[in-house]
Amino acid sequence: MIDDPLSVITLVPLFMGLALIVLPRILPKSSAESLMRVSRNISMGIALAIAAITTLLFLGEWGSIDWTDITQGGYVLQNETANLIPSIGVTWKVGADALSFPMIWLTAILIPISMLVEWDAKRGHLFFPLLLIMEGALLGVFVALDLFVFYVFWELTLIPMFLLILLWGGEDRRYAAMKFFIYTFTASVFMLIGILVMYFHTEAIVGLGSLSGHHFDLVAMTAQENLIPSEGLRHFVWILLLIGFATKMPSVPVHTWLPDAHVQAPTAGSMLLAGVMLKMGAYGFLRISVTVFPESTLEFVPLLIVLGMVSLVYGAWVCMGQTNLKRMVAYSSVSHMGLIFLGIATMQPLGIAGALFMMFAHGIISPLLFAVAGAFKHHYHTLEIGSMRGIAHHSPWLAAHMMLGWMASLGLPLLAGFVAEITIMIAFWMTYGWLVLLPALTLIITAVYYLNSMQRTIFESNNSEKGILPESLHGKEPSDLSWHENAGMLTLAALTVLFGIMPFIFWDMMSDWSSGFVVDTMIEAMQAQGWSP
Amino acid sequence: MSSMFSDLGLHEAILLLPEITMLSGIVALILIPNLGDATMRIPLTRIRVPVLIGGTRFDFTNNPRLPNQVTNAVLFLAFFYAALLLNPTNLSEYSLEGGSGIGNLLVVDEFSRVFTLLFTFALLLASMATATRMPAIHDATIPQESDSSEVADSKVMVLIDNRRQVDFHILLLTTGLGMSLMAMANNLFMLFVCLELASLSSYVLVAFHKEADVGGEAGMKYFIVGSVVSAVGIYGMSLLYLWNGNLDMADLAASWSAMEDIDSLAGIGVGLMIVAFGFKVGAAPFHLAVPDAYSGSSSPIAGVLATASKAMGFVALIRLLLIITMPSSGQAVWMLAIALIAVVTMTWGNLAALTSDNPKRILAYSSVAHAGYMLAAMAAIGSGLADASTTSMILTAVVFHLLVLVLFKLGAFLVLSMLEAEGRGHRMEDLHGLAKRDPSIAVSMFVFMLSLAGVPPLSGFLSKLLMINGIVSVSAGTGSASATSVLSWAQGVDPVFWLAVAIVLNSALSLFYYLRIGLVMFFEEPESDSPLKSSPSPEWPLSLRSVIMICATLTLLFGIGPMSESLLDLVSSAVDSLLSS
Amino acid sequence: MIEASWIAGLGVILFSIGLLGAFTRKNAIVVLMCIEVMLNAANLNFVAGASQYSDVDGWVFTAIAIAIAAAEVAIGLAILLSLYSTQETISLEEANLLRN
Amino acid sequence: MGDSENEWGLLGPLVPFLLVAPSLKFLAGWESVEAAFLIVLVPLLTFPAILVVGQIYNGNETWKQRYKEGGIFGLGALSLSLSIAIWIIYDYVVGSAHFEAHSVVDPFSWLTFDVIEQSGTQWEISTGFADIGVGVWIDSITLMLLFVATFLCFLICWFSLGYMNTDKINEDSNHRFYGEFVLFAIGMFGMVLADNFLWLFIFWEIMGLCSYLLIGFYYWKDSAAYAAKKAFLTTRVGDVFLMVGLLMLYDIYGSLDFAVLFDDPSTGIGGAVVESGELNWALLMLFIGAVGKSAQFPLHVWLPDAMEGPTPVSALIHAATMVNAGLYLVVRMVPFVDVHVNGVAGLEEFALTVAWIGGITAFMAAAIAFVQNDIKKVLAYSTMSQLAYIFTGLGAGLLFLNIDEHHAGYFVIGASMFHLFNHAMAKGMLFMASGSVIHEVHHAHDHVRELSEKYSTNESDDHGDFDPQDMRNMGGLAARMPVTATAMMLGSMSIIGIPLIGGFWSKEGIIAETWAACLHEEPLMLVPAVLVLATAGMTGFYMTRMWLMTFAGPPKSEVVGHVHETTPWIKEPLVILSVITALGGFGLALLGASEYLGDPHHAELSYHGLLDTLEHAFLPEDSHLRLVGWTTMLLAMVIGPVIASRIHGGRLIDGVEASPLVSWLVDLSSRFGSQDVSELADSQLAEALQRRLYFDDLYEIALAKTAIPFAAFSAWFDANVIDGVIKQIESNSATGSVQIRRITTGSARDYILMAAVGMISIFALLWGVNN
Repeated sequence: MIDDPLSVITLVPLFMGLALIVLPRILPKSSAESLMRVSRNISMGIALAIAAITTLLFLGEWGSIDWTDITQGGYVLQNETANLIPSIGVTWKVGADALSFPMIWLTAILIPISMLVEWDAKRGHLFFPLLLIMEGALLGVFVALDLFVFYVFWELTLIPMFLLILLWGGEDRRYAAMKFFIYTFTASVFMLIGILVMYFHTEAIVGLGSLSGHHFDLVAMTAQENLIPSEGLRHFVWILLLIGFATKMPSVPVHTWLPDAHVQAPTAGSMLLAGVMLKMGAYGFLRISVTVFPESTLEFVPLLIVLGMVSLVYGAWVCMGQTNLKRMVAYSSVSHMGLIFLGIATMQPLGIAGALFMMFAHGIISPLLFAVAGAFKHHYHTLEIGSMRGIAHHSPWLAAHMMLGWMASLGLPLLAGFVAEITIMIAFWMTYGWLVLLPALTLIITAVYYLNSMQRTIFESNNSEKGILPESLHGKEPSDLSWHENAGMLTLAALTVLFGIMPFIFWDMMSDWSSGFVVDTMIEAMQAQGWSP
Repeated sequence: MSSMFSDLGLHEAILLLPEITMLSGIVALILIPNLGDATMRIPLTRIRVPVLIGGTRFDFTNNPRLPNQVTNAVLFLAFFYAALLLNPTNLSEYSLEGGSGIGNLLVVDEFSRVFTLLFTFALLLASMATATRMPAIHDATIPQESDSSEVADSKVMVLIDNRRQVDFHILLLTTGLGMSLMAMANNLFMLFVCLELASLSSYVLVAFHKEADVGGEAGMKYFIVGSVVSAVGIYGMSLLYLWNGNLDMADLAASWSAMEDIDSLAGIGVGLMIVAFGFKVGAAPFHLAVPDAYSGSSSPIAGVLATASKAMGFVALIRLLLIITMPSSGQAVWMLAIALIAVVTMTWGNLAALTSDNPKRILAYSSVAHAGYMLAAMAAIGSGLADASTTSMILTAVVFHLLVLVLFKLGAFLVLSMLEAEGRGHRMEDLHGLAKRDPSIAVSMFVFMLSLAGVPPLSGFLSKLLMINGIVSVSAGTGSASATSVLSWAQGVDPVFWLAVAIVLNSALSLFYYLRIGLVMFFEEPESDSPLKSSPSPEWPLSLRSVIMICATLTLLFGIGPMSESLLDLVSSAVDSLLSS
Repeated sequence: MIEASWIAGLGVILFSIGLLGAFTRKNAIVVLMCIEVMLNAANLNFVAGASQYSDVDGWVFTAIAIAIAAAEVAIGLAILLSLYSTQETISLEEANLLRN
Repeated sequence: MGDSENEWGLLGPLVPFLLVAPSLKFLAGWESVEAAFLIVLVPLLTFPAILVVGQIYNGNETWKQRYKEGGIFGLGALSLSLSIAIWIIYDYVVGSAHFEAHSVVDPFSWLTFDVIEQSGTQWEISTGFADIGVGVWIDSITLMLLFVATFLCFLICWFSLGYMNTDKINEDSNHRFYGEFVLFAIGMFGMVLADNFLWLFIFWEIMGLCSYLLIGFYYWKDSAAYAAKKAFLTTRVGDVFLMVGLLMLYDIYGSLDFAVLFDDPSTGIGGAVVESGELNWALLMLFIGAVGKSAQFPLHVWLPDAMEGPTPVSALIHAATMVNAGLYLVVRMVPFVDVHVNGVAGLEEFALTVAWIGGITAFMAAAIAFVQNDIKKVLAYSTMSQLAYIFTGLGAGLLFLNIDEHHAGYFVIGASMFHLFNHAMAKGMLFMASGSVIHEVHHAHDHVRELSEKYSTNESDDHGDFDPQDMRNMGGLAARMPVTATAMMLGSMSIIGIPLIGGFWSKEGIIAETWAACLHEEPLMLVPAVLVLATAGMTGFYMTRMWLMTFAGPPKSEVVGHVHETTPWIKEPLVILSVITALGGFGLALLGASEYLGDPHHAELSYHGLLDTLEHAFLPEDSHLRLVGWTTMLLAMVIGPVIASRIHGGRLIDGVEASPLVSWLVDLSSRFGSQDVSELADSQLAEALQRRLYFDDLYEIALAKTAIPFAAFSAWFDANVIDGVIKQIESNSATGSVQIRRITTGSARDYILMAAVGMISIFALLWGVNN
């Protein structure tokens, strides 16, 4: 068995994806063509293998890890730190804990699913390797314990996504891709400044930082007492980091890149964007801002509440005003991500665990939503809500998946999203009391826009034989989902139900982690500040 | 001065091998095309001794591509020697440790040799890219009397073209020689003379682009503005001479730091020199001729201007600002000026590039913006907040940036040069659909653009990160340690910190036009569907295409990993050698 | 002997004339001449410095600066010729195909 | 259309399901409660199977004929649930198993987590909060509801085999129906069995989903899609508050387990004493959820529209089971209030709220039912009204308990639960009967149309202008549909509260105790008391009116003549339920069902004696109550029906005989003369009632004037203000870029000038720094 599975699952897809793109240009024509023919299958094979590895890791079959036993600061599957650019203190250091592992698993499982959903993508010899690169970059973000490497992977995710939007996107893809890239890049360079200030305050480690005297090791940074002595600077760094993370999540008011990107992105791109990339923001926030600067986090709890609340409530209202299915779903992500901030703001183990589970659950549900929206685009050539009616006649599977996905997203019990919502709200009530009415009442708005959109697409036609088809079909008969779309969505649906009924699969480790984190780190800060909600 | 050449020996000759190589290259270029079967009868005998100069040329000397091949070889050798000299394990007796003075005008140390590497590499790339750029016909013949006037004219034109080959490459080599010597200069006047050698050659190189009707204009503007500015610089230097009576850098530095208040002669002198060097690096507001010059000259030359020439300017600035006028403690006089220039420069460059429709001008403006970033880093050193190690780190970042800039900035110009070969490359439309016509070139271009924008994991990211990091390191500790709120901290922090923010915001702004180039390559329909000519030159095995590929690959490799680490080590020891001297 | 400061003063005047001329005149040849004037201002300073400090370096600098000026003029005229051959003007104003 | 006898063979697949319970008991030696999880689990596995297999084999003949498009599997799963439920009920009521107040089976830790709290200045992990688990809870109410749920699910699924599968419009989509039907059963069973409030809520929501899906079963009908959405959203409003209530409850007690909460509702598990103020709010929030689910004022608007669903759905979900969930939730609040055993005092306002809401809804719904012509709508309003009765009773019971009048309290709560049982049986049957009517009328209409098409080419006569649910198209059906007419008669009697039949036994108790509460304890109970009393009479009117309009009098359309009661699978459930409706109430009353259901410590049913029971019902000791009781009977049995008869009664057309079971009623109805009410029917009041007192309109307008414009504004705001800032930055940069490029004029002179300017600026800066 491989000693260092995390490095493997990060680097293999990255380089294999790159190789699959580059090799056909180098090889002689005939072998290049045969390689291009199988590159889809190779990509899928690698993605499946990684999914299998992570699942085995999770089950403890590999590495015999007890996932519920990991507390903040403890990491499993760590590699032997290798030097990358030692003169400025950059190392290759990976590890997983209960905060990152669910995300790792989610990424590993979503990639093959999104490949499956877009199995018939045009120019597949580019598309699938790009998804592989995407996988490597995403996994890199979640496994990296070195902030430099973290940042590199963080930005690296932009490139394949940018290309995915550009090469396989919709009408207005250029604007969307540019906006996506520039917007998120801008935000994350602020984060970079924050990281650099942290870097500047690290103490030297032997053998690292010959040039600068500092290092990027997150574990050591977290362990270092009082990393940034000046409170004002600490807060400032926290805000810089927040700019990067909140934009990625995204939180109102820095969310407007998301709808544009989603609407134009190809289905697989949207699925990954919503499923994993948005989680990077929340993950980074928890991993860096909250963990390293608990005091500042406490200080800014009101800000978190405002951001979370505005994202949640305002996002829901905006959703209700949308006429484009994908835009609506995109805004619903904004709305749901708001809950994560609220969960963290409770400063309760329960709330933080709820936020973690929200990340995970939304990571399963939103790909389903986007797969459905993508299927509408694919089979009906339009995403306009209300341009069609009663299409459940023509596409019963699509309608069924839409129903399930929509219901899961509006927080129906026994589907994955519910546990997250209810736990966050319990914690929120405990801490902030009646303020919980705002998120709670937002659930009604959520239901309104979801049900409205269903009513005006898959229902209603006043004809028991056929629906009202959109003009974009030009009178052609639409088809139902193809087998691979259906298989992908069914898998997602099954996962949604599985984690709705048995949330404890991942919940237990999340809950343990957040308890450990709050007890070890947060409580100290709370007592130091005399914090109370 | 009298002892200038007194201690020249084999040891020094070996240390100066790259320069000697280039010098001999120049001589060779003058001689070789003239080699022929001319003979001379030894007086009083019948023996005819071949003198080799004149007469009918040999076949190989008749080859119009020969100068190019010679230049390539010479530059490669120079590069190779410089690299060799930088590697002390093999030639320990020629170790550059501590620097070796050549007379009291030049010092060969790691710093200068790293720049030699940079200059020769950039010129080598330009030379290789030019291999087939200028028209040259292999079997040129002298017009016969029987020829009609048209035929005769065309034959003459061919001959002229062939002749231009030689001129061009000689100028390339003189540029290289000037730059390389300039990096070693230990005396301000020497520095200026070498700078002029390189600059004057480069003015001509710009004007050499006769294929375009704007070549002459570009050369004229670059020349006129450049000459005015260097006259200003020489005047400034003369003021310094008046003040100190000596232009030796160490001496100047000593006098400067001994000064209680800034002597007005010295202050004005330094100010004037900043103007001169500022023009070389393309800092606002002295940069106005830069975009014109770049867009008027041929792309490889523009690439040289944007990389080697800019690096030269920075060497001069580093010498002037960090060696001569850097106080041992406290803020340097020029800090505020450089900081302001930096901010204006980067903003101006990026803003102007935003809507430009000429890819070469976009690259030119981007080059201006990059100068701004580096100036900001220098300003951070000048703030006086940096300790020795931080200073070294920031300077390392700047030099590292200059080095990797050769890869992706010049690489980008080389891509344009491929388009130029078919008479295009001046409009955004010429880039349209490049991905369809030639995917690998388009991808390389995209990599260059991303690296210019500073997107990880490319080398442009690493260098920019190091610079921002330097600024942050200098300033982040300055805010009040007891500040409890962001605002009170922000009031206390040194303004240098905001330079980092300025860089960051500018990077974001710049993304727009970098990505735009990427977009039009991939998503617009090409104006013609024919694939790019890959390598029309059978003589030269390394085609332009592969050069571009190499640049792209190195751009990637110098991003993150062992290669960037070794380069960083190299640069940082070079910087240490400069600072410790 | 004339004081160095007087010579330097003359240098300042020459320099100012040169610089003013450089950005007020349209004709490239005139500008070239202005550059020469500025260089000469520098040369005066070198000479003044050399005499003040009794340093031979100043003389050498002057000599070399004159050489540089000569080279500059040579190159400048060549470039202007090349400009004239394509655009039939040597006016700094009129040669503006490249702008913005 | 074959005879039902011929289709009995199709029930073969049920055998293995039915064998499960006995084999578990006798072969595996399980206790009944150990098998309780199967009640939920088997349907849980069945429903996706039906959906997926049905989607794959859609249109297959065997699948249609042999498996009834999944109906047989649904029936099988439900029969298993029913058999296990009966097994459990048997064990607890007469068998070996017993509970003292309740039993909890198999709690399983579902979510584990920590909560921190501040004690003094220290923050620490709190011990006052328990994990959330899941298990099975059994007490008398569970047993009763379990029976109602499993039994009615089974019967109505049976009924659906006839009702759904013989209608062309449902062809090829019945698997959807059965799948969703079974899913609903999961929700209902789970909610009844759940041992904590969170899981109660979870299954509650599942039911909500199924209600949505099944109301929208005819998704292509605009009205159905609209009604489905309306139902979901309206109940969602309640659910959200219910959820907030759960949060509060958890915060107060640190647990949501019934076992923990009911054992000692006066302290949380951390030992903190519970304040009534906080608890009051929590219970109120929970109650809003109940109001939504049970369609009480002001969240009642969805229920009438929900009748867009297929009739079996209306029967099961919107009459017999799901709508009872709200009542179930309220009855689960009894321990909090019961100051006799550890309850928290000071919750009278809450009890009053419950009673008031009940009284208002009962009256309002009954009033609206007066003017409905759609047979299902009448029943829907009747459902609302009857549920409201139960709420009133529960409110009175809570009030009694909170002031430690626990005898009266337990009795009225028991009576309410008993009424729930009676109402569920009767209403389930009434809906099935109405379904039978609708179905046969519909078929008859098809038949008529086929005939008319033979003779004319006029195709304009479509279903469009014929509504098979409109009672104005019926009349005189007593002769054509004897079984249905009888069943409907019995059901109506039970709902009206005709003495000795079904609902009488429970309704009497509710009204009497409400008055008792008003007279003896709390004057504010006067309003609900008066309202429920009035409603008793109104019930008599509208139920009689419905029956008469449908079955008595001359036929009002030619279709009636073609109606035949021949569809298989439909009659058996009607007959079974008729018997239970007619006799079940009396039988259970004899066994003391009210006490059993109301008092948690009253662990078994016992025979009370016939005379005792009768005396208690007709001649209570309290003279006030006696008066109330007799007034109720007068109103319900005499005044209401007589007025209805005067308006709608009448003989069948000559030569047609009704079956003897109902002919007496038809005859009777014609004896009170007739009265023309057309003037009244045109009045403002009737108009208001027709428009459902304008509540729906009001909500519509409120939404259209606030939420929708606000949403549109938000979308505009996002696109033009928040994103507008970004766009503004874009355009400003572009403008700035063009401007700044102008500085590069192309003239070398200007460049030199700029350089000179720069030079001077540098001097200025250097000079400035120096000084």
